[in-house]
Amino acid sequence: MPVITVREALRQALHDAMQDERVFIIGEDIGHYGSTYGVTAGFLEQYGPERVRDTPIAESGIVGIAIGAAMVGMRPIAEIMSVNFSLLAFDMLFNHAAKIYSMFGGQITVPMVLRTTNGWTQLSATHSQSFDVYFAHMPGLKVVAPATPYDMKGMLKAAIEDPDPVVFIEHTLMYTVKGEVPEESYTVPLGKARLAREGRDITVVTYSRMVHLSQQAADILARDGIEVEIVDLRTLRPLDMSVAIESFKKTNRAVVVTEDWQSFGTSAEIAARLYEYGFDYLDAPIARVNFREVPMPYSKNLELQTVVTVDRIVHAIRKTLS
Amino acid sequence: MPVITVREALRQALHDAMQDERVFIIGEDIGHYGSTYGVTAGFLEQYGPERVRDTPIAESGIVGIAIGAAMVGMRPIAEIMSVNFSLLAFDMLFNHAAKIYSMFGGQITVPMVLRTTNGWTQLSATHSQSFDVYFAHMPGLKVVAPATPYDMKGMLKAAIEDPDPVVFIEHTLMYTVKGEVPEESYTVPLGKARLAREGRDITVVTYSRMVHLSQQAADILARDGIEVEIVDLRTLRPLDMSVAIESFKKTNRAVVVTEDWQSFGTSAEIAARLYEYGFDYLDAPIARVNFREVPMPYSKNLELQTVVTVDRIVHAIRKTLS
Amino acid sequence: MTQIDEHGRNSTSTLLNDSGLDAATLIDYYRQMVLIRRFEEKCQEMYTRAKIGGFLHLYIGEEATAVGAIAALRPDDHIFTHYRDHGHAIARGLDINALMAELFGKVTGCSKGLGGSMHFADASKNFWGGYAIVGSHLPLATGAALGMKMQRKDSVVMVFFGDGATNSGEFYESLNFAQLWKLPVVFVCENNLYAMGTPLEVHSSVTEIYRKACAFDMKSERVDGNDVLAMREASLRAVEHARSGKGPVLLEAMTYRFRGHSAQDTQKYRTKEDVERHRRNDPITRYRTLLLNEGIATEQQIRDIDRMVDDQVEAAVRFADESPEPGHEWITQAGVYAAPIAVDPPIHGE
Amino acid sequence: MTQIDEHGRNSTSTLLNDSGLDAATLIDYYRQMVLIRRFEEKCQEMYTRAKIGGFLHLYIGEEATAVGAIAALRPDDHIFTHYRDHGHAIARGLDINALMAELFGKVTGCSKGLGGSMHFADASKNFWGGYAIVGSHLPLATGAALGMKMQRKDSVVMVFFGDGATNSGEFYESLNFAQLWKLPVVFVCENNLYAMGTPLEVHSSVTEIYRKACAFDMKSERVDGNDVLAMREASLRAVEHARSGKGPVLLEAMTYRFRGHSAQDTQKYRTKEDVERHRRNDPITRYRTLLLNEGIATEQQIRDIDRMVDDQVEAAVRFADESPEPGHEWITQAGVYAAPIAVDPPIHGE
Ligand SMILES: Cc1ncc(C[n+]2csc(CCOP(=O)(O)OP(=O)(O)O)c2C)c(N)n1
Ligand SMILES: Cc1ncc(C[n+]2csc(CCOP(=O)(O)OP(=O)(O)O)c2C)c(N)n1
Ligand SMILES: [Mg+2]
Ligand SMILES: [Mg+2]
Repeated sequence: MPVITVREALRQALHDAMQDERVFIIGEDIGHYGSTYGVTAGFLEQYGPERVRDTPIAESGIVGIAIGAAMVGMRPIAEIMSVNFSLLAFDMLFNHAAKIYSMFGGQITVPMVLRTTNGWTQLSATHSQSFDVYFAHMPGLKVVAPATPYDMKGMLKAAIEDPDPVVFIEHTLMYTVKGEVPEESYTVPLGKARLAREGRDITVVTYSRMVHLSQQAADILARDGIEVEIVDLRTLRPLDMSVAIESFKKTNRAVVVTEDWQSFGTSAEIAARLYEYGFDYLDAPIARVNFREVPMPYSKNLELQTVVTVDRIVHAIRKTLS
Repeated sequence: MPVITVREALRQALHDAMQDERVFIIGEDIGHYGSTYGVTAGFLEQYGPERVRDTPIAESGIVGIAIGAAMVGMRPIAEIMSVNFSLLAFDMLFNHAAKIYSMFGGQITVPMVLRTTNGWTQLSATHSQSFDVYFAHMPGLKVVAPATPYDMKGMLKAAIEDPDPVVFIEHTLMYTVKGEVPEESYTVPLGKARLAREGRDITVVTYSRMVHLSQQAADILARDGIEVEIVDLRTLRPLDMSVAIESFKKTNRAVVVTEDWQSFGTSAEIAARLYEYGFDYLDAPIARVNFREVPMPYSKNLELQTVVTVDRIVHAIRKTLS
Repeated sequence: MTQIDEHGRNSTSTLLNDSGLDAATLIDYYRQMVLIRRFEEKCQEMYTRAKIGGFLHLYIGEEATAVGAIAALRPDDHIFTHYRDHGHAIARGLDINALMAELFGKVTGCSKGLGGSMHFADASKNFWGGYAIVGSHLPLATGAALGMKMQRKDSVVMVFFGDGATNSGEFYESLNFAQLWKLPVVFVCENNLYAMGTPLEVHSSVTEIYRKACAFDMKSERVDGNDVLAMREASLRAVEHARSGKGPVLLEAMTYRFRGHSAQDTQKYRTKEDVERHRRNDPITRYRTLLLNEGIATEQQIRDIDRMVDDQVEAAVRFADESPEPGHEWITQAGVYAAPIAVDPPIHGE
Repeated sequence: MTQIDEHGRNSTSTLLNDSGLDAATLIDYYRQMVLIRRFEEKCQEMYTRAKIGGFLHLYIGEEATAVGAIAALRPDDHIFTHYRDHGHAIARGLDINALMAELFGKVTGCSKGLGGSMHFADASKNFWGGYAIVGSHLPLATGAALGMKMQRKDSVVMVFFGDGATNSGEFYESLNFAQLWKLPVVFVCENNLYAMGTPLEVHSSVTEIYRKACAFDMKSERVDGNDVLAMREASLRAVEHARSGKGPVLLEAMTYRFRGHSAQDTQKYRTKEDVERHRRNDPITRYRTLLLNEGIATEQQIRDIDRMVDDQVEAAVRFADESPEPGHEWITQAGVYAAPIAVDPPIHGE
């Protein structure tokens, strides 16, 4: 199977989706500029300005237009350049995209996808956030955050085909991550967690970029004979805890790793569920590894002390095992 | 001590605050209309249009203006009529109010208060939400949600005097709740939970309106000799778990009651913390009582099946005890 | 006796000749306006009797705007509106049984009882719903117009909102997108002089709302929204402009609501006299007088319509009352998603 | 030899007479522009050498806009700007050592190394910061202007933003508030013809940005942003208008950025020739020629300034390099709140 990057996997899914005439892409600097993270580079030239729509800087407008177009039969893929700007579209996403199906008694669907990206690299406080928990809390949305090129391609395709609004969360530090991806079109179903690594000593429950860091941590621990099992949740809403709970019943210990602030972040729900459903199997408190709870500092050293590192994951695992 | 309503308590705090010339109130329909929930009724007449500023319907503008005015020495109290509209101001609140102090290295403060209100009463999907978890997740904000008239008055005053941005969460169904309130000016410190009821069998951890429903549930259970201890968190950020953990160490069982959706809601963090710090004292899984995870339906019966009721709290407590 | 020609035109009526409409159509506008009025008077009654809950925003006084504007649309055109949506729904021909049932929270409601007063919708009539976040349905309408354009259809989208909505960021973002991309959308601002209790001049730096279009080089027009025929004609011009690919139009309909903002409103912000003065410009009275003076309708016809409408509204109440409530499935994931995904353990409450 | 009179004016220079400025001041504008240019050229170099991280948005080509506009301000006036903020900070007289240190992420930086390139601030100079969410600092500036008005001060607020920002909802919301409340704020749009890689005509239905003010009956003007003196004069008019209580002004400064949007930009969206053509209108070259032609500065003076600026920039790099990094306390609650509240157990990571 060809080995390609996350970026290339996403591009394949988008090219594939563009075969459907109802699909179009809308967002800032996706066309003329050549795409901020390269995902839609060349699309304007290939599909033309009608289906690859560069927009004004107006996030509310972009997402609102995608919703309206979806309601009347289109399949828009809206891109919010970085998740930090999505706050400007929260009203559209939460009060409209998430509500229209149920509020009108099921007569209208909103088959749109919102692609956006988490990430940080000395971008300071307003450009380094994760709002995963905000999306994940909202009934009416489906929220996915895959980790591998294979899942990126298959889940983006599934998201585009889904009749409900899907928030598709990427990560700026993952576009160059590589993996095996079939050339042909396929979908990976939304809402199914997967076992990313087998092990018998402890369960790491995580998703998105943290899957890769957890793998590195597991590699390090393997040298000491510690077998880490890694569960990649893949979807945050609805949250499929079955794989994590199964694993936990075997290992009786868990660490939750998420790349956001701890208090009221995604790790809280994941941990709470593990406790609730794994109660009879608990051998130790479940550790959580997350951002330090501060706006991201610009200074490189402070930033590196704020984010999640392999070291911190290793440390949390060792502590939970001891 | 006089017994007054939450509404009256808030009014007293605001009148008190208006003695400071730097304080002004800004929001939609706070003046000419007479205030949606009556909190600022008569203020326009008393303090004039410069300090009681009716605004256009522009939530981003309202909150942004409050931030800017706070930066240059004013003490704005911004009102967002219902929390559902606050989504439109999330960029202002999260990317600016929460960031300005740290992002500029501590040289600028943002002493503003955002008053807003949760609630529901057949208002349907877009007018019946709680975004408590969204505010609580954000470093840089302080987030309070008091339950009693006493705390409402004292914490609003404390919030206004605080040099940091404070989100002050009220509840439409609490404005008529009564309690003892001293006439004179006082503050109740932010960030301190309180014991709302003593009991030895089980701990209910909750805040805002759910404190009152939990009291009712406790009254019912008391008839069967079940003693419920109730912890009112009062502040969500920073989250003071000390009182809840102390209580839990005594009772070994807990129910978390919050009026929002369960998945990735406020109850997740509260429960996770209880498990983490009360691990050695755990006798049973911690139950969570919350909204059903659906956009709020209009139909009265469906709405009543969606919200948290005294019955459901009673039921959860009994189950956790059994 | 008036003379009606073979096309239903009264050769002596300048109105018939000018409007190009036959008497039956002209009379039907009257019927629609009265139906809106009676329907809403009944709503108020049912609200007082707690048959209807939540917020209730009445359109009483503004009927000519909806009826005139929507008269300019074809069935394959599209409508988006705000929470004050009863008038638009009725003018679009939604079944009033289903509307009353919606208000009663019944499953026979146009939105299955899930939406209530603020969220009427009927996708089969391209009536895409009432929205309760001020200004925020404008991007949706703009997106639907983009959909029409991309599908090479010549349908237009009409979106209703208040004067207060024209200060929201979404209003401006939408106008820019619509004009930039020459989208077939007609923005109809119902300027009733108040945003809730905030007077126009307190909330908007420019009080002639139609002038706000200048920032986008967009065509715009102000029209007497209490004159159903003027409203229809301005709307026809706007719709024609949009349909022919020339781009969007902003229409400002001058009108007034006779009732409070919602059932909760104590109307401190205006005097009884203000309201009385405006009541003299009641769009229904005005139009009835016109129809009678022009000899287009007889007193008897008017009485017949009034009675018929009363009966219809009564029947709607009975229908709503007798209808069943929506079932429990509406508060499961199946009520939230077109394609629900089951997980195990399930999400809370299933 | 030019004749300089006792006020420092060259009686033969129409420039000196027209501008009402003395030679020293006129020459200082040159110095400021060159300082911005050299500072940023050095930034680029340091970015390539990984001394600077994150996003780096250079102002090169637009120097006359900041220098001319800020020349119209008093020290007690206020400035808000966007992420492309180096030029404004330097024109406002922020210490360039502190600016370079900020870029290096050092605690001696103007924002203690917490903000970086996009977030320069110096409250002591009423320079309230660079903001990186496009358009969203406009409400803040508007609020600061309200603060001035309520405090009965005659200070004005000046806020800088790009052409791209004028499509955001916040832009319009701010203009409405400012005009409605007659706030002392001058909105300065730096129209450099692109929002990132999106050309003006692709993102805005009206490409003469100053005309957007019409929707608010706001005074507005377009000016050559590459002419430092024209920029100063238009700004003086605007500031005077705002200061005298007549309300806000929208200024559109026509300019062009010679470099990419940020250090990451491959500039696919414009040709080298486009950029070359605009380079002929380099604000610094233009102004230097003017100073020389008018006999206000000599070649030697120019050379001296250039050398002094180079030295200053080198010194700033050394200062930044040698400065310590911010300490761990900046990532504790004490770095996040002016009045941190300790809880037990503490919040994560303390
Ligand atoms: C974003 C938002 N802010 C505030 C409200 C509360 N609210 C509901 S209607 C209304 C006034 C709207 O006035 P206008 O747009 O003139 O419409 P009208 O009610 O007069 O028809 C307000 C403030 C809301 N629903 N949404
Ligand atoms: C709300 C928001 N959307 C998108 C971005 C990404 N972004 C940063 S600068 C920029 C272009 C801004 O263009 P303009 O306002 O013309 O300013 P210029 O960079 O040309 O000075 C974009 C899209 C952002 N920072 N904020
Ligand atoms: Mg109105
Ligand atoms: Mg630009």
